Amino acid sequence: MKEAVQAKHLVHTYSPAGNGRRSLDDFSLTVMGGEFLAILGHNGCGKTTLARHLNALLAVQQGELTVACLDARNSANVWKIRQRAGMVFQNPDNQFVSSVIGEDLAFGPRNFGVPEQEIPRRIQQALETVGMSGYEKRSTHLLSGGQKQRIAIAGVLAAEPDILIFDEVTSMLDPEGRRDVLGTIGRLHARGRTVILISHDIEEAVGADRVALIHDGRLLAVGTPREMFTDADLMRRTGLTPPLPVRVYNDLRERGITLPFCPLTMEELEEALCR
Amino acid sequence: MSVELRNVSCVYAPGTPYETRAVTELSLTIRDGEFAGVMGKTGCGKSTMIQLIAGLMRPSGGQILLDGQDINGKNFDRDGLRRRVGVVFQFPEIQLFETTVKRDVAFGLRHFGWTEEEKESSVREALERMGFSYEAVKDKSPLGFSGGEKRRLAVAGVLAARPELLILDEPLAGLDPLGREALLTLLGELNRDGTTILMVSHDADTLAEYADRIILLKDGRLFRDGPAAEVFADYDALKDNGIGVCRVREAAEALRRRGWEIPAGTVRYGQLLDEIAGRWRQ
Amino acid sequence: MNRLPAGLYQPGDSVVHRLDAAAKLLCLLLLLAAVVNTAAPAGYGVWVLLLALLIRLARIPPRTALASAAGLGWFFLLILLMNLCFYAPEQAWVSVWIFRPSSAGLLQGLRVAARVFLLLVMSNVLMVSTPPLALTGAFERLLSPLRFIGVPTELAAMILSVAIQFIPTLLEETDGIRKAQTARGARFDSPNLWEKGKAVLPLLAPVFVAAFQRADELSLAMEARGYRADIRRGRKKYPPFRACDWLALSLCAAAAVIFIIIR
Amino acid sequence: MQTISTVKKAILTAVCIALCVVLPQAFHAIPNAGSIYLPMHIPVLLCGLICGWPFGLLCGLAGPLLSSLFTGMPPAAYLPPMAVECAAYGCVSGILTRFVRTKNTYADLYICLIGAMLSGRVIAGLARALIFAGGSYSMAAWATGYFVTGLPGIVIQLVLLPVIVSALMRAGLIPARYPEVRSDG
Repeated sequence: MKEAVQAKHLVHTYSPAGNGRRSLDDFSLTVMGGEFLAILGHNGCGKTTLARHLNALLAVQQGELTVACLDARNSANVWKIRQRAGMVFQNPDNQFVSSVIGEDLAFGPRNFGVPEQEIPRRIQQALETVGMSGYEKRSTHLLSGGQKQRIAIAGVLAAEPDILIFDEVTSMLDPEGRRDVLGTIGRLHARGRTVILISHDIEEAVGADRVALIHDGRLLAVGTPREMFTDADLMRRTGLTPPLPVRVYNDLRERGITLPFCPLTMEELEEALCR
Repeated sequence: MSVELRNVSCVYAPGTPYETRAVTELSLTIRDGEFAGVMGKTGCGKSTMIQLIAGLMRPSGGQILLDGQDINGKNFDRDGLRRRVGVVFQFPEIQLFETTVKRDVAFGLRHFGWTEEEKESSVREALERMGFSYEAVKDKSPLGFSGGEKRRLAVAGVLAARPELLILDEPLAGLDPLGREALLTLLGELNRDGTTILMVSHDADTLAEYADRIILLKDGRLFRDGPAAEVFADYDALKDNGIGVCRVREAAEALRRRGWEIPAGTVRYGQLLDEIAGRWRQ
Repeated sequence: MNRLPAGLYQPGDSVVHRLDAAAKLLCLLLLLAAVVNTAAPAGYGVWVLLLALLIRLARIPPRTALASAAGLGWFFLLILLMNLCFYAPEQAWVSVWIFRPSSAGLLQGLRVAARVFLLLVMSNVLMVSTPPLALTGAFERLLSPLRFIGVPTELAAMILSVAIQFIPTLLEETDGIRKAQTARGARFDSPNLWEKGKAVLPLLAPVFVAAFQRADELSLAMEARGYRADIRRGRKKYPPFRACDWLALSLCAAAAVIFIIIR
Repeated sequence: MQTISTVKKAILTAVCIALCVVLPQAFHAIPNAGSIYLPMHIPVLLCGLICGWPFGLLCGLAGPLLSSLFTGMPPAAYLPPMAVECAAYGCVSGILTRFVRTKNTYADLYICLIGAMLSGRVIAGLARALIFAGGSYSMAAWATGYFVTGLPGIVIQLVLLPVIVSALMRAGLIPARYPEVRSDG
C-alpha cells in the first residue's frame, strides 16, 4: 500500500527569527495508506504543529513532507493537500460556518469546486457515515457536543478526503459524546480511510494500528500500541499514564508478582490473571 | 464550610415556551471538610446546582444554607459569601484579563479590606501552590501563558481568597496527564488543610480515588448519594445515567465474573491492586 | 440554554407566515413607499383598514402587532411637537424664543406620526411572522445584485452566516464569564464615571479575548476546509418565488402605484 | 508588521457582529448599564480599527440589524438611525486607523477613536434630524443635543477600548501595530 504521509527531518519554529524553541525538531514519520495511527504526547509537545503541517495550514520550513503523494513544499499543492487530507479540530463550537447543518456541510465541497448538483448526494452520504442522516435542515446549536463533533467530521467527509486528521477531537466532550465520536472514527478506518488521531488520552489509542510518541517536538518512538504502552521507561519519558491493565502488570511486578504476559486490554488482564 | 440544600428547585425562563426545570426538589448536605464529587449527564442540573450554592442564581423554591445560614436570606453577607466560596468554572482560563499576573490573581481580593502585605502574601502563596515562582511571573501578562499554565493561574486567582468551600466544574477537561496529576494533588492537599471541596467531573476513576462521596444527579433530581464504593456498586445500571467509565470498577467486575472474590465496592486503584495481590498469593 | 434567540418571531401557519421572506421584505418596501407618499388624511384612513386586514390575514393577535408602536407614545408626542413648533415658522401663530407653532405644522406632525406608526406596525408584522434566520437570508438575497457594482456580497453573506452561528455560543460564554467574575467578587457598577468604565472590564476584556480566539480557530478550520477569499465559490441557490409570492408582490406594487399617483 | 489575512478579517468581523447582538443582552443583566455603556458601539469600533473600513462598515450596518431581528432591540423605529451611526463608527475608525500613524499605538488609538466617535455622533444626529424633523433648521439643535447626551458614553468607551485592544494584543490575537522594541532582546 502507498504512503499516505511521509515526513523527513521536519523542523518548525514559531518565532520569526528561527532561533526560538523548536516545535518540531528533526521529525520523521511515515504513515501508510489505510492505517490508523495515533499520535500521543502531552500538551505543547508539537502534536498540533505536526497536524497543521499535514493539512498544509503551516508551511514546511525545513525538511521534506509529502501528503497523499503531493509535495507540501510546493505552494501550488496547498489546496490539493487540503482536499485529500481533511482535519477535524478540538472545539466543536468553532468549526461551523452556518447554523443550518446542510449549509455548513456544503461549505467544503463548494470550496473545492464540486458541481452544485453533486453536493446534496455528498451531504447525504457524509451524514449517513456519521450516523446522523436526516439532520440537513436542523440547527447546529441545538446539538450535543458529541453530535456537533460528528457534524464537523461530516463536514470534512463531504469533501471526500482519503486522509483524516483528528486533533484532540474528544477532549471537550462528555463520556457519551466521546464514545460516539470514537465509534465514528473507528468506522471510518474500517471503511478504508487513513486515520491520524492526535490525543493525550492513551485509552483512545489502544485500538490504533500504530502509535507514535512525541516529546519536545521529536519523535520518541513509533510502534504497535503493545510495544509502546508496555515499555514503562518510554511511558515515563513522555509523561503519559499507561492503560490500567499495563499499570496493574507493572505494579504487581514491583510487589514481586510477575504475570505470564503484559496485558493491554481488559480481556487480556482477565486472561493473564485467571490462567 | 457545610452546605445544605433544602428542597431546592430552579426553573429557567418560567412562563415562556422555553420553560425548563433545571433542578427539582433537591435536598442534600455536604459536611465541613468533605470532598464531594458531583456526576451526571450533560444537562442533569449539575451546573445549576453549583451556581445556586455559589449564590450566582436564585432558586425558585427552597433554601440553600452555608454553615446554617440561608444565603438568600435578608441579612446574609453576600460579600462574605464571595470570599468564603471559590468557584473554578469550566475552562476558567478565559476569565484572565488583567495586565499582570499579580493584579489578576489579586483581583478577587479588592473588596476584602486586606492590607497590601496581606494581599501580596496571599497572592504569593496561591501562585506557589499552583507551582509558579512568584517573583518570576508576577509582572508578566497572564494572557501570554500556555493553555495549561493559564488554567493554573486562574485557579490561583480563586485560591488567593483562601475560600472555605471550593467548587470546581470539570477542572480537568483538556488537561494532559501531568496537568491533571498536579491539580488533583493540590486539591487533595487543600482538602487535608480543611477546605471543603465540591467537584463536578465525568471522570469516575478520579472521583473514586479522591472524593469521599459521590452525588449523582439525574434530570435535576438527586439520583444516588454516598461513598463511591456504594454508588458504583450497581455500576452497570448507572452507566447510562451519567457515570463515566470507571476502569478500576470494570476490572474488578470482570474478575468477579471469573469467580474471584473481590468486593463489589472496589473502586480505587490501590484497593484493586491489593485485592489482586492478596488473591494471587493465595 | 444554548439557543438562538428568536426575536419577535411567533411561529404560525397563516398565508403571511408562508410567504417567502424575500418577497415579504419587498412587499414591505413597496408598502413603505406607498405610505410615505400618502398626503391626504383620508388616505391614512384607508391604510389603517388595510393594516387591520393584514393583521387579520397573518392571524397575529392585534396586541402583538401593535406592541412595537404602543411603547413609543412619548416618541409620537415628540414628533408632533417638533413639527408643530418648527415645520412652518413663517405661518406661526406666536413666536416664543425659537418655537414657532403653526397649524400647518400640526397637520404635518400628525402626518409624520401616522407614517411612523404605520411603518412600525408593518415592519412588526413582518418580524412577527418571519423567523430571523429567514429574514437575514432575505436581506442577503435582495442585496446580492450589488455584486455587479463590485460589492463582495458573497463574502458579506458568509460573514453574516458565521455571525449568526456564533450568537448562541457567545451568549452562553458571556453569561459564563459574567458569573465567573461575579464569583471572584467583581462588581460591575460604580458611581464614578471613569470607574464605571473600568468596572465592566473584567467582563468585556475576557469576552473579546474569548470571541477572538474562537474567530482564530474558525478561520483556521475554514482554511483547512479549503476556503479561499480570492476565488469565486459556487453561489447559493435561492428557491424561486411561488405563485402566492408573486400575487402578494403584485398587490403591494399596485397599492404603491395607486397611492403614489393619487397621493 | 504582520497583517491579518482576509479570511481572518472576515471571521473577526463576524464575531464582532455577533457581539453586537450578545453584549447588549449581557449588559441587560447589569442594572441600568445599557444606556450608559452603549455596548453595541464597542465591537463596531473595534472591528473598524482591526479589520479596516469595509469590514467596519459591514459590522456597523449588520450588527444593529441582526440585533433587531434576533432580540427585538433596537426596535424597528430606532434601527435606521442606529445603523447609520454604527456604520459611521466602523467606517471612520477604519479609515482613520489607516492614515493616523504617530509611532505610538495608544496615541493612534485615541485619535482614531475620538475621530470616529465624534463624526459618528454628528452623522447620527443629522440622520435623526433628517428623518424625524422634516428638514428644518432645528437640525443643528438635534445634532448637538444628541452629541452632548452621548458624552459620558464617549468617556467610557475611551477607557474601555484601549484596554481591550491591549488585551487582544497580549493574547497574541491581533498583531501589534508597531514592531515591539524589546529591551530584553
